[in-house]
Amino acid sequence: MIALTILYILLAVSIIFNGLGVIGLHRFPDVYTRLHAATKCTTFGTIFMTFTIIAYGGVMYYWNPGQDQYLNMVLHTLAALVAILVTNPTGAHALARAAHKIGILPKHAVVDHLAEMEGKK
Amino acid sequence: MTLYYVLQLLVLIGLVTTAAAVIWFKDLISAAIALGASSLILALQFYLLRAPDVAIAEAAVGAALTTAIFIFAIRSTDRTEGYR
Amino acid sequence: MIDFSFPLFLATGAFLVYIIISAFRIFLGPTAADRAVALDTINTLVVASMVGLGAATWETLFIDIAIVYAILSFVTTLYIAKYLEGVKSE
Amino acid sequence: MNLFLILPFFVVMVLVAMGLYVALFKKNLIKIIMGITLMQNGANLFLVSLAYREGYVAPIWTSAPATDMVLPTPHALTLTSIVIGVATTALMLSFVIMLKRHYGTIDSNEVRRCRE
Amino acid sequence: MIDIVLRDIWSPILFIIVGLLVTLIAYLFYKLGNSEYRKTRYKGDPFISGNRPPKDLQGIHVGGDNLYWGFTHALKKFFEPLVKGHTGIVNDYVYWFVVTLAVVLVYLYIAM
Amino acid sequence: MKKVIAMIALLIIFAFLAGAIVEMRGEDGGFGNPVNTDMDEYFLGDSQPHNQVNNVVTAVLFDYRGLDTLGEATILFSAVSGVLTVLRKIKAPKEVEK
Amino acid sequence: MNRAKAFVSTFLLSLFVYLFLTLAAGRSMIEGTILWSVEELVLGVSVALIVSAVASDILCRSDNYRMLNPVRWIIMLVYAIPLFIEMVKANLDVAYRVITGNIRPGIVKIKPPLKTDLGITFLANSITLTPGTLTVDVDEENKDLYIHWINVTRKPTKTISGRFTKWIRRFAE
Amino acid sequence: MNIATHLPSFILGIPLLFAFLTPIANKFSKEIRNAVFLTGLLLTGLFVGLMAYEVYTTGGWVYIFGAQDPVGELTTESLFRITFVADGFSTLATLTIIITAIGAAFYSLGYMKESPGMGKYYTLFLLTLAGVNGMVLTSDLFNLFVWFEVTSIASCALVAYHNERGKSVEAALKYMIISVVGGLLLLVSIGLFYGEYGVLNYALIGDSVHGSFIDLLAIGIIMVILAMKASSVPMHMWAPDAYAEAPEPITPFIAITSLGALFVLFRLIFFVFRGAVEPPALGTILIFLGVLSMFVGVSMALKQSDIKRLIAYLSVSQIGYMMMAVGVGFATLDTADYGSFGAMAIEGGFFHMINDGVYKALLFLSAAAVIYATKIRDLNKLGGLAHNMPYTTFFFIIGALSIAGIPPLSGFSSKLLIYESVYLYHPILAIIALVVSIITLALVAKVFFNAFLGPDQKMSKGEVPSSMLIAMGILTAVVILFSLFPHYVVSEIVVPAMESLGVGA
Amino acid sequence: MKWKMSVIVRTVSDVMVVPIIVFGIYLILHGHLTPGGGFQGGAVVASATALLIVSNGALKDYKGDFSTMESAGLTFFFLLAFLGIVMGFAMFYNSLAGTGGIFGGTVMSGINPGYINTGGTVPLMNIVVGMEVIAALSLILWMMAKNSGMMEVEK
Repeated sequence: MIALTILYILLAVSIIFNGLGVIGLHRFPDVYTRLHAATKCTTFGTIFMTFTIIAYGGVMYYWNPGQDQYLNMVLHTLAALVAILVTNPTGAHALARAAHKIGILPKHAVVDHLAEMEGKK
Repeated sequence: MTLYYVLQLLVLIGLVTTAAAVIWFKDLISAAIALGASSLILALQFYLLRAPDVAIAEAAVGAALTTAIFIFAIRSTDRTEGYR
Repeated sequence: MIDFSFPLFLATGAFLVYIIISAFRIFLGPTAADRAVALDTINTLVVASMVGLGAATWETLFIDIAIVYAILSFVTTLYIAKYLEGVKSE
Repeated sequence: MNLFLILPFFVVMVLVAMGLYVALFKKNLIKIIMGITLMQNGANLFLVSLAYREGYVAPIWTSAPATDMVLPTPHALTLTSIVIGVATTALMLSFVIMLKRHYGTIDSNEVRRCRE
Repeated sequence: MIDIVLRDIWSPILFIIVGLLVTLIAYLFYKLGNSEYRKTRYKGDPFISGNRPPKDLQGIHVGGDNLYWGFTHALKKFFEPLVKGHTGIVNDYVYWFVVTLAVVLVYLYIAM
Repeated sequence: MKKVIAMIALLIIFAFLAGAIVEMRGEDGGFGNPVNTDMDEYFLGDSQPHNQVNNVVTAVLFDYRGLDTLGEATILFSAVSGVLTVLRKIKAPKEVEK
Repeated sequence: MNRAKAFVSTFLLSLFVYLFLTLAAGRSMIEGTILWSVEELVLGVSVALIVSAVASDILCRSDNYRMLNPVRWIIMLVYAIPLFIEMVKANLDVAYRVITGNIRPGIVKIKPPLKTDLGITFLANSITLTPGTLTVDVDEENKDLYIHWINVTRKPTKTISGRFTKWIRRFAE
Repeated sequence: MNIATHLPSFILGIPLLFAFLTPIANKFSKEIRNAVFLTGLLLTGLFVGLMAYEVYTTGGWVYIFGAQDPVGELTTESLFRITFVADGFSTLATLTIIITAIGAAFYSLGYMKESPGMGKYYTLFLLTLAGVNGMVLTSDLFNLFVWFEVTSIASCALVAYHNERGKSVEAALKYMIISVVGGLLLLVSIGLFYGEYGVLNYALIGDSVHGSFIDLLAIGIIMVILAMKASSVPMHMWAPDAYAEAPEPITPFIAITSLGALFVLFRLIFFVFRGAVEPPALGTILIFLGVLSMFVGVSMALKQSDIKRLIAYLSVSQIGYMMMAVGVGFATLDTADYGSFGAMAIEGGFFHMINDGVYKALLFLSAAAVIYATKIRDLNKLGGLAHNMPYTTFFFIIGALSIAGIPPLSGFSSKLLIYESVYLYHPILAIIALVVSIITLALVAKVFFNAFLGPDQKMSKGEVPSSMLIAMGILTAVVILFSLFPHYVVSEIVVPAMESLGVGA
Repeated sequence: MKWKMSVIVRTVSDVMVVPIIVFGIYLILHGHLTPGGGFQGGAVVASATALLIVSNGALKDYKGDFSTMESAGLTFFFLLAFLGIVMGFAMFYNSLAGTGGIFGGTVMSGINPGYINTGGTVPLMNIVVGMEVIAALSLILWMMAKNSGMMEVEK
C-alpha cells in the first residue's frame, strides 16, 4: 500500500510538472523563457515518470524475483533516463545559442552581457 | 478498452494537426519541424498499435534521418516557399 | 502484486493532451526557434508517454523505443539548431 | 456502424488526400516532397492499422504478457515501405539540390525546360 | 517449306518471293531501255527547281519543322490546345494522373 | 478551371476511399477486427518451430517474405547509387542555365 | 600510449553499455546463477572490440583520460543527489513563475573556475537542467558561460554555479 | 532436385548479385568492372534462354521462395510465401527484356567509354534489369510494389546520369515524383486487398475477389498506376522528358520498364481482376486509354523537332496499340466473339509487345548513333548523314519500316493481326489504328529524310565504333528474324503466353 | 573553416557516439528476440554519423569504406539467401535453424525469455543487412551534407 502511495505521488508530480511546462510554453513571451519552461519542466516531469516506472518495476521484481522482464524494464528505463538527462539540456543549449545567433533578443531583458560582448567585437 | 481508443484519438488529432501545419507553413524550415513532429507522433501511434519494430524504424528513419536530409536540402536551396 | 496500469494510462492520456497543446505552439510560434522549442517539448513528452505505456501494458520490450527516441530526438534538435545558426536574417 | 472504430482509417484517408493536395497545388518542389512524405506516413499508418487486433499484444514471443498477438505481416511490409520511403526521399531531394544549382530556382512553374 | 510459305493470314516468305520476282521483271524492263542515257553528264547531280545546286549546301535541305508545316498549320485548332496542354509543370503531371484515376473509378462504379 | 477540376477529382478519390473504409471488413466496424487471418496465424504459429525465432516480424521479414527484404535492401542500394551519381562533381562551370 | 588508453576506455564504455542493456535479457533460466549467458558475453566483448576500433579516436578526441579512474565515477554518481535537490528547488521556483508570470529575465556572464571541456560541459548541462537558468553560449577561449537567467539578481557567478563547481571539479578536472 | 527449377530465382538474382559486385570491381580497374558487368548480363541471358527451353518443354512451374521444396505442391500455406511463376508469359516478358538489355549494354560499352562515374552506371543498369525481371516474374502483390520501386529508382537515377545537364535532372525529378505518387497509391491499394482478404498472392486473391466496392477501388487504382508507368495518355507526359534526356544508350532500356509495367498489367488483369470485374468494363478502359495513347502520341510527335523526343512520342503511341488490342481481347473474353477474333486480338497485342521492344530499341539506338556522330539532336540542323554512315542508315531503315508497319517487316505482322481483329470488334478502332500507322510512317520518313538524306554536309567524321554497330546489328537480326518467321514466334512464344494466362487461342 | 557547434554540444556528442553505436548494434544483434533488427539498428548507428556531422561539421573520408561495406553486406545477404539452394532447398530457406551451429540453438514454444543463440540464418541476415543499412544511410548523409556545405571532408 505504501508502494502504491509513493507511485501515485511520483506520477502526480510528473503530470503536474509536464503540465506546467506546456503551460509555460504558451504563457511566456519569448524563446528563452519558453525554453526554460518547456524543455526543463518537461524534463523534470519525464524524470519523475521514469522514476515511477523504475519504482513500479522494482516493486514487481521484488515480489516476483524470477521474472527477469521486470528487471529488464527497470534497466532500460534507467537507460532512457540517462539519455534524457544528457541530451535534453544540450539540445536546449543548442537551440538557445542558435536563437541568439540569428538575432532574437530576449524580451524585457534587464541585462544582456552576450549582446554587449558581441557588440564590442 | 475504450480508454485505449481515447488515447489513439488524441494521438491521431495531434497527427492531423501537425500534418496540416506542414501544408500551411510557407517557411520550409518550419514545415520540416512540423514534419518531424508528425513523424514522431506517428511513431507513437505505431507504438499504440503494438508495432514496436515499426515504431523504432519510424523513430530512427522518419524523425532523425528524414529531418536531417530535408535540412540539408533546404540549406542548399531556398528557405521560403515564395511565389514570384 | 499491484495493478497500476490504469493510472499510467491516465497519465499517458494527460501527456497526449499536452502534446496536442504543444502542437499548437508549432502553429503559433512566431519564429522557427519557437517551433523548434515546441518540437523539443513534444519529443520529451513522447518519451514519457512511451515509457508509461510500456509499463502500463507490461510489454517490457517497448522501452527500447523510448531509448531510441530519447537519443534521436537530440539529433533532430541539433540539426534544426545548426540550420538556424547559419541563417542571419529571420 | 461505429464511427469511432474507423478513425485511424479516416486519418489515413486525410493524410493521403493531403499529400495529393500538396502534389497538385503547391509549387515548391521541396514542399511537394514533404507532401509525398506525408502520403508515405499515411500509407504506413494504413498498413499498421490493418494489423491491429483489439486487446492483443505485439507479435514477439520474448517475455510477452499474453499469447494473442496482432498480425505480423503488415509490420514487415511497413518496415519495407519505410525504408523505401527514406530512399526515395533522399533521391528526390538530391535531384532538387542539383536542379537548384542548374536553374537557380525550385519553383515548379519555372522548372519546365522539358515541355511540349 | 510449303508450310512456311502458305499460312492462313500473312506469310513474309511469299511476300519476299513475289517482291523479288517483281524486282526481276522491273530489272528486265530496265535492261530493255536505252543504254546510251548512262553516258550523259549531270546524271547523279541533284537539281533544285531546274537549277544546279549552289556551292554552299546549307539551306537547301528542308528542316524538321518545315516538312509537314502545311498539315500542322491546317489542323492548328487541334494541335494548339494539345501542345499547350504539355506544360512541363510537375503539378500538371500529377493533375492528369489524379483526373484519370477519378474518371476510371467513376466509370468502374457506374459499370458495375 | 483546372484547379476546380483537380479539386473535384481529389474529392472523388477521397469519397471512394471513404466508402472503402466504411465497407472494410463487413458491418461491425473495420479497425481492430481483421476477418481473414489465416496467413498471419500460420506465421505466428510456425515461426518458432520452423525458424527458432521469437520475433515473428523478423521471421516474416527474413524468411517468409525474405525476397521483399532483398528488394528493400536493393532499393536502398540503388538510392545510394543514384545519390552518388546525381551529386557527383560536375566538370562544367556552375552557371544558371537559361 | 595514448592510443592504447583511448582504446581501453572506449572498450570499457562500450562493454559496460552492452552488458547494461543485456543484463537479465539473455539469462538462462535453468542455470540461474550468472546474469549473462556465455554467448551474450562473447558477443559483448566482440562488439566492444569492434566499436573501440572504430570510435576510439572520436570518444577521446581531447586526450583526456581522467575518467578512467573509477573514483571519479563514484563521485559523479553521488553528485546526482545535490543536482537533484537543486532541481527540485528550482523547479518549484519556476512553477511559481509560470503561474504568476512574474519574471525578470536577462543574459549574464559567469566565470567558472573550470578549464577542461568535460568540466565545462558538465557545468553547463547542470545549469541548464536547473530551471531558471539556461546556458546560451560559451566562450571557447576563456571558458566563460553566458547564462539566460529568468530572475536576474546580483552576483551571478556565485548564485548560479557556486553550488556545482566544487562537485564538478572533483571528478572532471 | 533439378537445378533447373531454380531458374526464376537466378534470373532475378544474378543481375542483383553482379550489381552488388560492380562497385567492388570498380575499385580495381575498368576492365574488371566491364567484365563483371558483361558476365552478369550474359549469365542472365543464358538463364533466360534456359528457362524458355524448360518452360516450352515442361510447361512451366511455380517457384516458392523459402520453402523446403521450391516446386512443391501449391497448397494454401505454400502460397503464403512469395512465389515466382515461370510460365509462357514470363518467358515472353523476360525474352523481350533481355534482348533489349543486351543490345543496350553492348551499345553502352562503346558509347559511354569516356564518361565519368561509369561504375554507378553499370550498377544501376543491372539493378534496373533485376527490377523489371522481378516485376514480370513475381506473383505477389507487395513484391510487385518492391520491384516497381526498384525499377523506378534505378531508372530515374539513370535518367539523371548526365547531371551536368539541367534538363536531365529535371526529367528525372518529374519521373520520380509521378512514379513515387503512383507507388504510394499502389501501396494503399495493396493494403486494401490485404485488409479484405488477408493474403497477398495473386492466385489466392484471384480466387477470392468477388467485385465488392473495395475490390473496385483497388483494381481501379492499380490499373491506372500501371497504365501510368506504361506511359499511356494522358499520364504519358513524363515519358518524352525521360526518354529524351536519358543517356542515349540506356533510353531503350528505360522504355522497356514501361513495357514491363504493361506486362504486369496484363498479367494482373487476366490472373486477378478477371473474377472481380466484368471483362467488358476493364476492356473498355484499356481500349479507351489505348486509342487516346495512339492518337495523342502520334499527333504530338508531329510537332517535334528533337529526334529522341519524336521517337519517344512514337513509343507512347505504340503502347496504345497493345493496350487497345489486349483490351479488345479482354472485352470479348467470355463471349462467343472471343473465339472468332478476341483471341487473335490478344495474340496480336502480345506479338506486338515483343516486336515493339526490339524495334523501338533499334530506333533509339540508331538515333543515339546519329547524336554520337554529330553531337546534334535537332532535326532542323541535321542532314546528309547517309553519305558517311551507311550501316546506321540501314539499321534505321529497318527499325523505321518495322515501326511503321510496312511489309514484310515484323511490325506489319503484328499490326495485321490487330487490324483484323479490332475491325471485327468496331470498325472505327481499326480505322484509327490505320491512320495512326500512316502518320507514323510519315514521321519516320521525316526523320529519315531530315537526318540521313540530302546533300553531304560533313557533319559526321564517319561510322560509329564497331561495338555500337554490333549492338544495332544484333537487334536488326532479331527484327529480321521475327519478320521472316512470324508464325513460329506466334505459335512458340505468344500462344504459350496466352495459355499460361488462361486465355488460350 | 569548419562550421562547428559549441564546445558543449561537441563534447556531449563525442561522448554519446559510443553508446549510440553500441545500442544500434544491440538492436541489430537482438533483432530476433526483441523489437529491432537490421534496419532499425542500422538506422540508429547511421544517426551516430549524423550526430558527428552536425556537431563537428567535418568527418574523415570514409566514403570508400562505406561503399565497400555496403556492397559486402548486400553480397553476403544474397549469399545467405543462396545458402538455401546450396543446401538443396529453395532460396531463402532457413537451413541453419536448429542445427546446432552458430545461431543454431532451439527455442521452446510459447512465451520464453529469449536466447541469443537461436534463429539460424535470421540473425546473420540481420547483421549483414545492418551493415548495408549503416553504410547506405551514412553515405546518403555524407553526400548530402557535403553538397549542402554543412560538412567538410577532414584530412
